[in-house]
Amino acid sequence: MKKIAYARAAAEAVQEEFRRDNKLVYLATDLQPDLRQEFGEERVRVTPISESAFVGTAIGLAGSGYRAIADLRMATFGFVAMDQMVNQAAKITYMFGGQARFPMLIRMSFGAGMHWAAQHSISPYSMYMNVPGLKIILPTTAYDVKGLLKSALRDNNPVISFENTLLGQVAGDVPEEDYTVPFGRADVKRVGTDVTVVALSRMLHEALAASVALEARGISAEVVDPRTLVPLDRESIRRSVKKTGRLVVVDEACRTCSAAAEVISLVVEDEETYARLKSAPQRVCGLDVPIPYSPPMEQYAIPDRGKILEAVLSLFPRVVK
Amino acid sequence: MKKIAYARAAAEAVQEEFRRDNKLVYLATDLQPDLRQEFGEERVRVTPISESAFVGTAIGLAGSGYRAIADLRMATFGFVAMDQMVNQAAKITYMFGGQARFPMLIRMSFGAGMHWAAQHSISPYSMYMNVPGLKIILPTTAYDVKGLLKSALRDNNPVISFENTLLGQVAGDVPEEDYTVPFGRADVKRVGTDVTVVALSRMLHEALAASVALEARGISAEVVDPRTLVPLDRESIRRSVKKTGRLVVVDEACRTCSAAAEVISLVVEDEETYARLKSAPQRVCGLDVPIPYSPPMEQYAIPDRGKILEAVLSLFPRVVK
Amino acid sequence: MDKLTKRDGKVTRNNAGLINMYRTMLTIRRFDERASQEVRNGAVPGLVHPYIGQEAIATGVCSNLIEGDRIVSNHRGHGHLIAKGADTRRMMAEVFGKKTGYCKGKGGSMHIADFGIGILGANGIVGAGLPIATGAALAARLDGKGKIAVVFFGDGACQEGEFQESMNLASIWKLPLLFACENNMYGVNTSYTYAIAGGDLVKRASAYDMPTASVDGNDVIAVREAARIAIEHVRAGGGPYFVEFKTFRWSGHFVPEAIPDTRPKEEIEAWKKKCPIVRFMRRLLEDGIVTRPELQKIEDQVMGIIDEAVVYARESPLPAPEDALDDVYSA
Amino acid sequence: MDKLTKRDGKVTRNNAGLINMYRTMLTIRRFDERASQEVRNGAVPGLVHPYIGQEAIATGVCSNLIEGDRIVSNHRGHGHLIAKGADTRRMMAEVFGKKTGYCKGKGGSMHIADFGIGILGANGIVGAGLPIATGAALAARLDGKGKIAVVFFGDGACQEGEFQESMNLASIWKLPLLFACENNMYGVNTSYTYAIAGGDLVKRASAYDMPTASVDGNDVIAVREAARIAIEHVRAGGGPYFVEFKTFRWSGHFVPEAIPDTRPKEEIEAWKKKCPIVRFMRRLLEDGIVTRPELQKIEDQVMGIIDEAVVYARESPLPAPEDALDDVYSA
Ligand SMILES: Cc1ncc(C[n+]2csc(CCOP(=O)(O)OP(=O)(O)O)c2C)c(N)n1
Ligand SMILES: Cc1ncc(C[n+]2csc(CCOP(=O)(O)OP(=O)(O)O)c2C)c(N)n1
Ligand SMILES: [Mg+2]
Ligand SMILES: [Mg+2]
Repeated sequence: MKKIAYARAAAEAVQEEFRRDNKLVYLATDLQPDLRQEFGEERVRVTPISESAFVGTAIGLAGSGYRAIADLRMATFGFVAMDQMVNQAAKITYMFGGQARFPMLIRMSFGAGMHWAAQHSISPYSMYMNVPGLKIILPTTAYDVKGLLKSALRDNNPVISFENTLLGQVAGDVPEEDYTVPFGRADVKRVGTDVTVVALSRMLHEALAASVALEARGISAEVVDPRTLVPLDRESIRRSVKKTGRLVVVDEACRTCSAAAEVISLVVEDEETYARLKSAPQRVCGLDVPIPYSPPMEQYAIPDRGKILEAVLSLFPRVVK
Repeated sequence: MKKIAYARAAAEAVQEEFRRDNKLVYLATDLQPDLRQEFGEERVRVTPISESAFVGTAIGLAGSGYRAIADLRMATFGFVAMDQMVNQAAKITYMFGGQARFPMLIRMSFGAGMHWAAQHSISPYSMYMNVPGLKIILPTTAYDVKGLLKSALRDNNPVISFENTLLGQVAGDVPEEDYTVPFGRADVKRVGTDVTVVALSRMLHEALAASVALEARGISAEVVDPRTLVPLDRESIRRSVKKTGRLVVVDEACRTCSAAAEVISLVVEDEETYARLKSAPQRVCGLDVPIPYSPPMEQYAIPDRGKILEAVLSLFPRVVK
Repeated sequence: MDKLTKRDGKVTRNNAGLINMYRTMLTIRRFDERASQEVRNGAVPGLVHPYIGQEAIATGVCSNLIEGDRIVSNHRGHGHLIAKGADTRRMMAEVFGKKTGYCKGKGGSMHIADFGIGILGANGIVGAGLPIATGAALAARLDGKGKIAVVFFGDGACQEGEFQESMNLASIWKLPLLFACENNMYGVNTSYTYAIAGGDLVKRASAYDMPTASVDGNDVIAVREAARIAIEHVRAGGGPYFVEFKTFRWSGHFVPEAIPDTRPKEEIEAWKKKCPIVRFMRRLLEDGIVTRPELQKIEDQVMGIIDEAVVYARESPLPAPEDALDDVYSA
Repeated sequence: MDKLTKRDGKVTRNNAGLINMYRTMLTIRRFDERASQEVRNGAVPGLVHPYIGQEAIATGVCSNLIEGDRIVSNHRGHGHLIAKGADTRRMMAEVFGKKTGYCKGKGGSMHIADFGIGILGANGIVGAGLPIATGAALAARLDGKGKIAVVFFGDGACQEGEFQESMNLASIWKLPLLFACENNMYGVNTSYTYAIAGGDLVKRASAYDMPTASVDGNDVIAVREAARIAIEHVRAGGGPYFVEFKTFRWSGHFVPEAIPDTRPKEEIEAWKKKCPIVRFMRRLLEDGIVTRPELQKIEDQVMGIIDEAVVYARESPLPAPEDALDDVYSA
């Protein structure tokens, strides 16, 4: 084990997979100096500011025996390449009757809290979740980001990795040896008995902080990190809710049609889980506003440990707040 | 009253508003012959196949005292203009602190059932619902499409109208005189007592058909048409569910993170409504697959009256199927 | 003009090549005539964008391709696929929405592909194939085996941002990519002279710092020759090349003709007189490369192939409803 | 070169114009120096893309604009805004995230706008302002009052599809739009000679059938003159015009400098020697249009304005958290 930052762990995953797989190509508007030095400019390519072209290039590479990483940097820049992701990458395997594989990875950083205002702070993963054919990972820790990126780089499908900007410098334990984190397996990051808190990306850390405060009030929270949004580990989430009888979903993204809405739905539509619910499930989400620039407003617009605490406490009317 | 087709009612709305408002401009890759003849080629413009450019043009017009209709024809073509919708139109009012208004209408036809395969059959409204700053209408009848488009063309914000292709020829009663349908008011298209069926767009008609079959089995379905997705009439939906105690949401779009997920969530997270629920709410949605071309598969992939019937009956275990 | 080839009474290798081109063009023509007819008959669930009138382009371009080269097609793709060697039976079956089709009935006319022979697929989104072809060209370059990619696209696609981005990217990376622009004068009903500023596609392509050419797309020999020169350049590592092929679509934008065709009747008629197949046939006859009876034999052969394709399509089973669940992801 | 203007001892109208341009350039410089410093001080929550080194462009271009003309800016927008007449106090307050800012603290540096004086806003998405400006130009044309639109964008934006689409659209509709391309040689750290095939932006623009020019963007007189000629053409209904202004950004891509600046040090130094402000100042002195004491007075004035802007920004209240809920929609 070693303790390294999330961003470093991600870089290691890419580097190690580049060593394993000589069909791997990196495409980004930014120079990746370390990678380029080791693997050369044929495989590590600086693109013009033409996201549509280079995401499409990744698709063409994938359909021709290569595997490309299209690094969009920020999720917001993905919108100029949306057709290539939604109409092409997501559908191409299916439309062609499965005759070819499209192994590729699209990386996007995302999230609010950097005071970058509306255009640079969006958390759009639920939009992509509505598009079958894409796999979507949402790594929350150094361990997970390395292991999930490795799985992504060994998967035979288009995968989008949403990496929260504010997690980049968060350090965590990472094994020395090669490992992967499988898709579709939620991770119970904290075991508890009274309430299930499903927390996405950076909100996991906020939820863990809130659970400490909850513990002090005698409430034992189970904190579940889905880790991958597509496939989504429905069973683990339902299992936890069946145990605790209560559900709070925390998602930084805008509330309407969020991944949080999906989690709530998959829980309540399951008769067995529904039957065990003791109270109305709750969402703690970003407000339905574009992210404002100025910190007081920005903070107000996104969830944090305080809001999580409040939402959980609202499920326990007899506990002193 | 007169009986006219949905598409005709939509055309009338545009034509009448063009007469009312000389700041109105139409932009589309297709010629709109009738409109052009009446209003001339300065106001009714054929664009190149450059969706990003002409949606952006609509924004610029809006910010300069005009009101443009950007007719994308099919929702799928919107993905090449996604940045202009998500990063610009949706956020521009907010980012600039509300100092300018952006009245504009984006029209998109959508939906499966025409055997046009994956790229031409998507129903992507939930993706846009996750983006605050856009208003979204989903008209289901000739009456509604005319009235809602008129409201859209008098609203001071970017509005997207999702018009189901298969509804185009469906006729309905439309008043002779000018009228509008307000945003944010769901319409109870059928009053019932045993189950609330919230049905979106074309699925409304399937739900109404299913409700007849349900009636025959002694089940009284209330069929609610939200009509606008943003703003969404939460109160009316909750009111209906509080009355019936049961909820089925029907949405042709892919299930995950769908508008249906939002409807379920807004119902169950409301304590009062939750308390009145008699059974687990259900979604009847498009499968999480790209829409296949061949009719047997296509039909399998999207909801219909039979699937609605089945889902509702599953809530009444004692009723004979 | 020179004779097409020297001959001494029997079919030379070169003659065989010419006759093959003729057969290919005719196959494309008959395929799309028949597919259109089957649409009108109600045997085809969806729609078809016929390639009729443009056959010389796919045929002439693909006659220069070798194994391992890849093509990317667009919504009007049947001609490209046939010219690159796709199986007309599996094509027709796909158009019919059958399980035996290239895409198991999942794609239909607009999404046929055959990765096994380097066909990376038709595409329903105007312009979207261009970036994908750029990727295929990058793959060819990384492979380093002298293979190339060709992308077919229309004048309409030149109006999309993806066209420009791909031209630029292919150019700065000197990718082995032939931009084969089929300028059939219209995107649906919109003339390229209206929609393309300046109306000069070659000039626009030149601005991306690559060699260009513009040829009569209804003359298969001119097409083949222009493509040969371009492909030699591309294959030799000279970077991308843009060729405009001027041509015309005979049918409405798609069949069934739900969109009224507002192009001037006289223009359509004038172009029909420039039929690439009749023209090539006359040439072959004049130069004594084929005889009328030989032509009849080819016609019969082709009709046989198309009939067989239709029978195959018709008799093939439909997919099962639940097949919809497969192929969303690859294993 | 000719003298800038004839003068007879007192400040002529023309002289006043020149001095105003100088004052504008200096205001932009000091504003962005100060804003950068305040970022480093921690007084600014977000980031700032300084316009330092490019002041001559916005200044020279906007000196030709009249009331009712509209501009669209990009992420490096402070210079454009100041040159078009924006209030530096409300700008600085916005950069500080204050309620008194142009956007009530909702936008920050990258999203300042002043619709009241025809500033349709900065924009954080590369290339995205171009279609919006196309709409503003269409509005001007529909208004029929001889007003125009100007869009400022970088060499990087020329790599996006939206650039090409907007050039094409503006050209076929002959819209009154000036494409003001600020070629500062790099998009972040990527040279335009690498990222733009052929490296010739003027050639590319010409392919959209509009007149073009390329001038030294560090010479405010040359900028003003090129823009004057272009704007005359545009205003007269001649359709769009493209002008490339060659220039250089002195700072890193943005402040705080989180992205390492990998541009060659010598290149940066060489361009600093071509400072547009020093150059213009020398010219004004040589031609006897200003004296050193007058220059000092301008410097003092400008510093006063900037100080005032900072004080205003600093002392202004922050928005209330719940203000986040307003302005999502217009009434
Ligand atoms: C992004 C996008 N916009 C619009 C369409 C609708 N559409 C399909 S084909 C077509 C015309 C294309 O013209 P061109 O590229 O010249 O090809 P042609 O049909 O003439 O062969 C249009 C507008 C589409 N498929 N994709
Ligand atoms: C669509 C998009 N892609 C990438 C970025 C990130 N980005 C911001 S500015 C910039 C460079 C732009 O270069 P240029 O247009 O030349 O302007 P300059 O910064 O040189 O003034 C990039 C890549 C973005 N904002 N939007
Ligand atoms: Mg065409
Ligand atoms: Mg630049």
